[in-house]
Amino acid sequence: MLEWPAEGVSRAPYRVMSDPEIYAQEQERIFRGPVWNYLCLEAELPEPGSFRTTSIGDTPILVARNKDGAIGAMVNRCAHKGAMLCVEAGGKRQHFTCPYHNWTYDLTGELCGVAFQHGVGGQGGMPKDFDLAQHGLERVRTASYQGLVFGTFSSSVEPLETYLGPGMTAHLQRVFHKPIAILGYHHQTLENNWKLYMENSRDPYHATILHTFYATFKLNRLTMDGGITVEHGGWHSINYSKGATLREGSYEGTGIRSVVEGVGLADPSLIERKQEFEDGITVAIQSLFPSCVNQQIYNTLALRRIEPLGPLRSELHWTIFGYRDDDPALRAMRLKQSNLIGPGGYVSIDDGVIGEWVQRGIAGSGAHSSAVMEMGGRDIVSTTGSRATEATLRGFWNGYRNLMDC
Amino acid sequence: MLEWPAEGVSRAPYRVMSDPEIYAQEQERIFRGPVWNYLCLEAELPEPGSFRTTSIGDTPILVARNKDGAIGAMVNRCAHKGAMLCVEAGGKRQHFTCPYHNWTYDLTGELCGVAFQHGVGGQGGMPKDFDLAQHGLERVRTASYQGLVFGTFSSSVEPLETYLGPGMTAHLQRVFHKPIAILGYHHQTLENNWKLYMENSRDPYHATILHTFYATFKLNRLTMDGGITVEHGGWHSINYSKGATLREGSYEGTGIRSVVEGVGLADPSLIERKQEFEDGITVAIQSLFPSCVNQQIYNTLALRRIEPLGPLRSELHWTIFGYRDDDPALRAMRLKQSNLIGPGGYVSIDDGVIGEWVQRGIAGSGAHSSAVMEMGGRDIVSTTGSRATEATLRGFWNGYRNLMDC
Amino acid sequence: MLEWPAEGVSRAPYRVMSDPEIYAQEQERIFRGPVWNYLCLEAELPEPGSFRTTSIGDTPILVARNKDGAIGAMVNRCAHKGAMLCVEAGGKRQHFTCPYHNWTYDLTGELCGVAFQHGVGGQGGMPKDFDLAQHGLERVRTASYQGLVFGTFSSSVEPLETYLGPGMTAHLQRVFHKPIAILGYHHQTLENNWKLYMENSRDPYHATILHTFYATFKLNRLTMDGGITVEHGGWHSINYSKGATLREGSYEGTGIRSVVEGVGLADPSLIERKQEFEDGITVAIQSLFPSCVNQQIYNTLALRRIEPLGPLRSELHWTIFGYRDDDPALRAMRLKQSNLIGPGGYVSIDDGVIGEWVQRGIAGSGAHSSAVMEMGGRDIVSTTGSRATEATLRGFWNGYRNLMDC
Amino acid sequence: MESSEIMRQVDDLHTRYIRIIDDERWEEWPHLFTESCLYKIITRENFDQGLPLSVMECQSRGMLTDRVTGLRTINVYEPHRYLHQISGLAIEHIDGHTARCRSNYLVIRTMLDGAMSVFSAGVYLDQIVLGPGKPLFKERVVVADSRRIETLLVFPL
Amino acid sequence: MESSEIMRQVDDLHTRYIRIIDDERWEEWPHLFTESCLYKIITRENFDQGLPLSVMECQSRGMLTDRVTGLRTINVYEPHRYLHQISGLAIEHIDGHTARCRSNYLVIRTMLDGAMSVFSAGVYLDQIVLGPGKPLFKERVVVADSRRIETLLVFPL
Amino acid sequence: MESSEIMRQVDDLHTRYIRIIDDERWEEWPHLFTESCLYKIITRENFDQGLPLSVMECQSRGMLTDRVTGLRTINVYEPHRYLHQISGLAIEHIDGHTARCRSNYLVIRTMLDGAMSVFSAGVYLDQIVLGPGKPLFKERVVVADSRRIETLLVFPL
Ligand code: FES
Ligand code: FES
Ligand code: FES
Ligand SMILES: [Fe+3]
Ligand SMILES: [Fe+3]
Ligand SMILES: [Fe+3]
Repeated sequence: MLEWPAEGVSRAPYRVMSDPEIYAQEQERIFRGPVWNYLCLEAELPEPGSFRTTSIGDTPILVARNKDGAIGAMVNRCAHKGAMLCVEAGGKRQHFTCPYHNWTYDLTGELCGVAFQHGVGGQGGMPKDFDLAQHGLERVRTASYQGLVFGTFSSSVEPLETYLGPGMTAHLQRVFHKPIAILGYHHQTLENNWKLYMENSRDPYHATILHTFYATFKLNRLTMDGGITVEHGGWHSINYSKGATLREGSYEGTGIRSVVEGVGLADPSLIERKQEFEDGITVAIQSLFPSCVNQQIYNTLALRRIEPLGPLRSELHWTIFGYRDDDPALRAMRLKQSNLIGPGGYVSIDDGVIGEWVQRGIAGSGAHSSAVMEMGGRDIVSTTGSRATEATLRGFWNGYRNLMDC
Repeated sequence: MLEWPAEGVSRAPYRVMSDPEIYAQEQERIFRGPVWNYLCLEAELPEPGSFRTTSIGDTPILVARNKDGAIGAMVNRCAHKGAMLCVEAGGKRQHFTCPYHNWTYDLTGELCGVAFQHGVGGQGGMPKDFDLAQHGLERVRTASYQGLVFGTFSSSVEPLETYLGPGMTAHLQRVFHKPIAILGYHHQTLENNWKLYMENSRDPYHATILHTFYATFKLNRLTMDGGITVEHGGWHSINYSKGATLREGSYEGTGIRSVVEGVGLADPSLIERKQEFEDGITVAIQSLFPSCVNQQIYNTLALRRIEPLGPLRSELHWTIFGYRDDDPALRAMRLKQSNLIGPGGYVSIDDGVIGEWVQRGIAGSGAHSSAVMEMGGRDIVSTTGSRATEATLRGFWNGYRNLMDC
Repeated sequence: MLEWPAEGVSRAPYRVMSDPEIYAQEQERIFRGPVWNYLCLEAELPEPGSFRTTSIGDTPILVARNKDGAIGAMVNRCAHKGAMLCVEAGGKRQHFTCPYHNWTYDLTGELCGVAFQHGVGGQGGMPKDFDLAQHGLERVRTASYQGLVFGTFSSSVEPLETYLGPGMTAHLQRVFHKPIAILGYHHQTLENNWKLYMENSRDPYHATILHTFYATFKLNRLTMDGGITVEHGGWHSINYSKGATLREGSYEGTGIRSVVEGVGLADPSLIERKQEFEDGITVAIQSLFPSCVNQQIYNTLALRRIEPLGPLRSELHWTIFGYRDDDPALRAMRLKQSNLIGPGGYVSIDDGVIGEWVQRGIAGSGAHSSAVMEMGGRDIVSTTGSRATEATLRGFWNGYRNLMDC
Repeated sequence: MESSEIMRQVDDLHTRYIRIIDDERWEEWPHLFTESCLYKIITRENFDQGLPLSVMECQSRGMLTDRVTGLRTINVYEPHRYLHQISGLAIEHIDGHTARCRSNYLVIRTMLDGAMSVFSAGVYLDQIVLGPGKPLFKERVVVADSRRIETLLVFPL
Repeated sequence: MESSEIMRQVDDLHTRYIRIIDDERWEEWPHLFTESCLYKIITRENFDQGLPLSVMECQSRGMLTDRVTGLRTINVYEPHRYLHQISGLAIEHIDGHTARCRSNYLVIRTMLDGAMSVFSAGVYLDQIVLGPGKPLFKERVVVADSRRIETLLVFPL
Repeated sequence: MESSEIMRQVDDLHTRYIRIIDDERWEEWPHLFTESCLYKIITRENFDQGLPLSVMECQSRGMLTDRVTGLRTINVYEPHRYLHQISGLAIEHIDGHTARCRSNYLVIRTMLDGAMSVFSAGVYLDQIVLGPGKPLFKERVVVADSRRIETLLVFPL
């Protein structure tokens, strides 16, 4: 159905951004295929009975911690006639009771009660051979890494750690090295295909150009030490920079729109930062195939999850956190810096609209053309030093082609 | 296209609730197929020239009483270039004049005037062989039963009374045994497939569980005498109960969420009722394939018609009525009890959301699974005494499979 | 895919008004096929660097006047990863810089700069063989006639003047005979297929019937001298009338709804007019295939462009103008008369809703039927004197069938 | 009472009304009405045709209380909030201690997932009993412009 | 006149204006204007560029009356209603008997089938002639934020 | 100060606030706040759970000014306008020269192409410092009912 341009991963046909049949195939081959989907954080499930609702592609998912403290996931869909069991973002339950006919499931998704199973007054009820054990919720296999819970519909996908690979797990260890504390949530609807957001998240090329705030106030420039790490054939990537290593030049006076001259902050306390990590990295965006982003921008830490809402729309869910042992000053710094991120963040505001501009730009005759990604060559390699590359994007399309078989 | 699960009518694949091609087929095979669609009430067409606009599936329909007092129906679409002839819910007309070019039809849909048919000053106009008789409105065959007007596009469907069958006509006679008076209308959009509403309407299993008001205030429980009647292979059904026969037990203390303990009504006059019917039935929901519901809940009487609005949305139209000879006290009682029904009714509020929760629950991986309906066995039989059954739902799917040929 | 009724162009199957696949085909075969699409006015591009955003079907288009004063058009889509280059309706630029990664194009669409093309500090950047010349914007061929700018994706379409034909160009010369001045814009969303609007615009039959204002206040009646001109096999048409030649009769007392008896204007200055053109024509609507209308209603002059927004929706863009040398009294007259046109115009209000009423009328069973256009015969000929004809519509469908190959 | 003072009191009652509803302090809502009262939501479709059917109709303060019981413990629905706007409040007539008032209302509904919609818009037709104490609604008839309700109506408007 | 009294009168005029429109008492609408007056609906797109084109422009009370004739007997459209909200009413300047005022308006449109939408939102720029009798609009310029109209505009905003 | 005079001043501050925002006179916006101030937009999802995260949070007038710099010269977004409606403004408490106020706001957003939407609705929780001069916001906490933002939020609400 989908023919890929001969140039390979340095091209991506725009058609994949709007075609409803391709979207349906993605649900099957990617989200329900051999991938690990980020679901939520263990920290959001503090006790037995804690649950969260989330999603894998179009499928509504329920994640719960059971009586033994183990975490499991299942489709948020009653096995009787399909009603959602929970509509809230999260909470605590002893069991899950369906509102429609009161079928009741335990925290692992086993059906443990059917209202009027034996009828009333000896009449009606379920057939004698009706077996509760055959009618539990559709289970989703889960695995956790450093407190991040992932789920899969696949029985053949490699183990989570292998799926992520050593570079990715090392970076997760770096961030999730001690207990976190959730500071809040953002939700943001985007008028664009989910992949345009995933591309954006892993695109080092745009970061210091589109995001004028980055370059103007020297939070992030290509003239800092930094690099990109690609892994698992490029399915996953990290893009990082070290603020203290800035060299002047290459931006000023080049006519690149990304540095606004003569502008200052009236209250520069916003961009004071604390060096939290020994590696000197001040901005790092890790993008995990297919739909998760792990973000450090200065002292703001966040996980982002993109939820597709049809081919032309998506919703970005942000979970912002700090560490449980943050002192008040550091906590306050994180919160002040949260002005940089989210739907109203000095940096990420720009990402809110850029995907929509692409979506509208590729309408019409765009269905016959392709994005061109040749920055940094045409292959998929990690680089240290330079971030003038689109290897991370080529990696994404490699993953996409692997799974979509195109 | 659509393959049915081997288990037969005790299963219904969720795919039928969202697939646009199946939706298009339903329009052809069900709504425009060999069925009788409820259109409106004769009481809404009091005089020659009275008309109502309604619909059969996606097709806009005009029902009118002609000069001779006979009722007819036609597609609400000008035979010239397709404009709707009437946009109002109802009214009175001498004839139907199209706003676009003034083609004029009589009350039976015959074309009786074409503006400038003979041109102007001898020039232009319609060809000499243009035959008005060939350009009337598309007619819809109608038949009435006890004041309910039905319409069909089919020339082969059995006569209306045969289509309904003796049990259904008897129940219609019971309710429509004397002239009615219309008390008002409700309209309610539902974010779910039209069939989820039709299933709901004929589902005895949910009635006393989802609708906590029913069970808590003892308006309707499975521990009352009652039963279900299925007919025409289960296409149609009635689900009824007799309030005076309540036996305690089976609800209290079972953990079924449907009885709220320790709650009372500050003004219990709401649920005072008058025994209007000799058979002792206090709640009866009759569901006529494909899209009509005839409701008695205590002293509230209503017809409901579901209008599909694409695969994922529908609109429920309620016509609430009493009898013309109601005394003021009974009329007041009906109006007070109307707090039980409609989009804001203590009972039917719950049905407003439950279909949406199913629609969202079956998204994603749900396209591969099916609803399970084994309560009361796996066949389609009427029962008296027990209502712990889903035979009425299996009956609906039997009708669906018959028509959809799947 | 699309089979045409045997009657030919006196029929148009309603299916073309809602089918998404036909809509997609129209994009390819009509809008990107061998047609000239009206884009904007030269007067909107006063100086080098002036640009306007517009569209050809679904494709976003950028029209710009380059440094040499020549006008060119290109797809409004960055050649890198597809972002729109301009979102405003118009303005002035030295070059077009993409917000995403700062690729920069000159006013003709040539790529002239790629940010970090040579990397940073010798690392990264584009491959050595990356050729800017291969990555310009997708160009759209343009041609102007009397100040109207047209564009095409086709390399085989005949030259613009031939495409329009002598009757159409003569009428454009008549209106655009001296420099114009833009008085403002209207934008109006219509809940109907774009073709329903194009049909409406060229339909002389509805003009004096639907538009009661026309007939009641004698601005336009079929009992005036007038005629219709069809050209290029009817692809284009003009429908005109001469206000001073009105003969009474044929409207009054015929029961045609279009003359409201006993109604007058409290302030008749609204319909005072100045005879601007020597030919005595007071109302003339020129409809150019596929999507442009050139309107004179009394002293109001406007270009209208219909933009399809999917099969069921469209947006009508109006550009209202006068002449640069209008004296204040004439300018004021044009502005006062602008109460006749636009989304709130006494005449055109009616056109706002009529397409929606057709769209809703042809839903459902309508997919199997066709519009009937036999007024004035069944062929496509110009007539002088009579406007009781639908030849202009048959002409539109002739163009449609030619291109859609059906 | 001076007319500006009456207006102030009436305005204040309206402010408290929307505050209580929009803050979901449902239990306080019945106390804005007199013991014997009428609260009714009717669509303009029925209202203009003289059809008596309403979407919600409470004929006593007890019935108001029962609606609160309903939404707190009985009915099943997806959590959501209302946000009111009111304009054009006017006292149309004063008869003894009762003021007949009228205003335009608009209710924006926000669902759990953040979806917002224009849920209801129309007029309040009120009978307000003026103090010695705080004024109370003797009657509030809500005439909703739209003939239809999205999904369900469980909170008073 | 005292400034609070002027504000009261201006506010009252606004209330009557939206009441008349939202109740479809169109015939009364021209009488809220002086005989010689200007009523104009213009989009911000045109307004901000200094382009004179308006969506509706009545240059006399007669032209207001003609708009009522139009909507009552001439034009074809689907029945619908408006519901106004107004906020931020301020008197910006008083010059003799004329007050220059400004406010934010919002119009919700409800169609026959119950569909509601945000039809128009923007500002009213007014010149109001103050009494001896009731105040009247000498000029009302409606600047609509949106450059586009859904389907049609037949009722004044 | 008399309570009616305080109300007038508070009301006037609200009118100036929405006028400045809806007219895009951003540079004046910080001057409606005291030098040391708090302006914060938080969703009800976070607010009700006691989670501190906000969508925008300015802890000084300088930070307000920086937001203006951001929207004027730094951030990339599609041009659009806000239109505010406010209802139910009430002074809940006065403590010396500070009034604690509350109101319902509604913001309609209009995009370049004319698309309008209910962009945000919720409550303003204010601390207002009363004159000798004009009153100023010491604190404005905007609690938005919706947990989500459409595309982006670059203008203050
Ligand atoms: S759908 Fe869940 S119990 Fe019936
Ligand atoms: S469409 Fe009805 S008369 Fe032409
Ligand atoms: S998309 Fe335009 S420069 Fe990258
Ligand atoms: Fe970014
Ligand atoms: Fe029910
Ligand atoms: Fe027309």
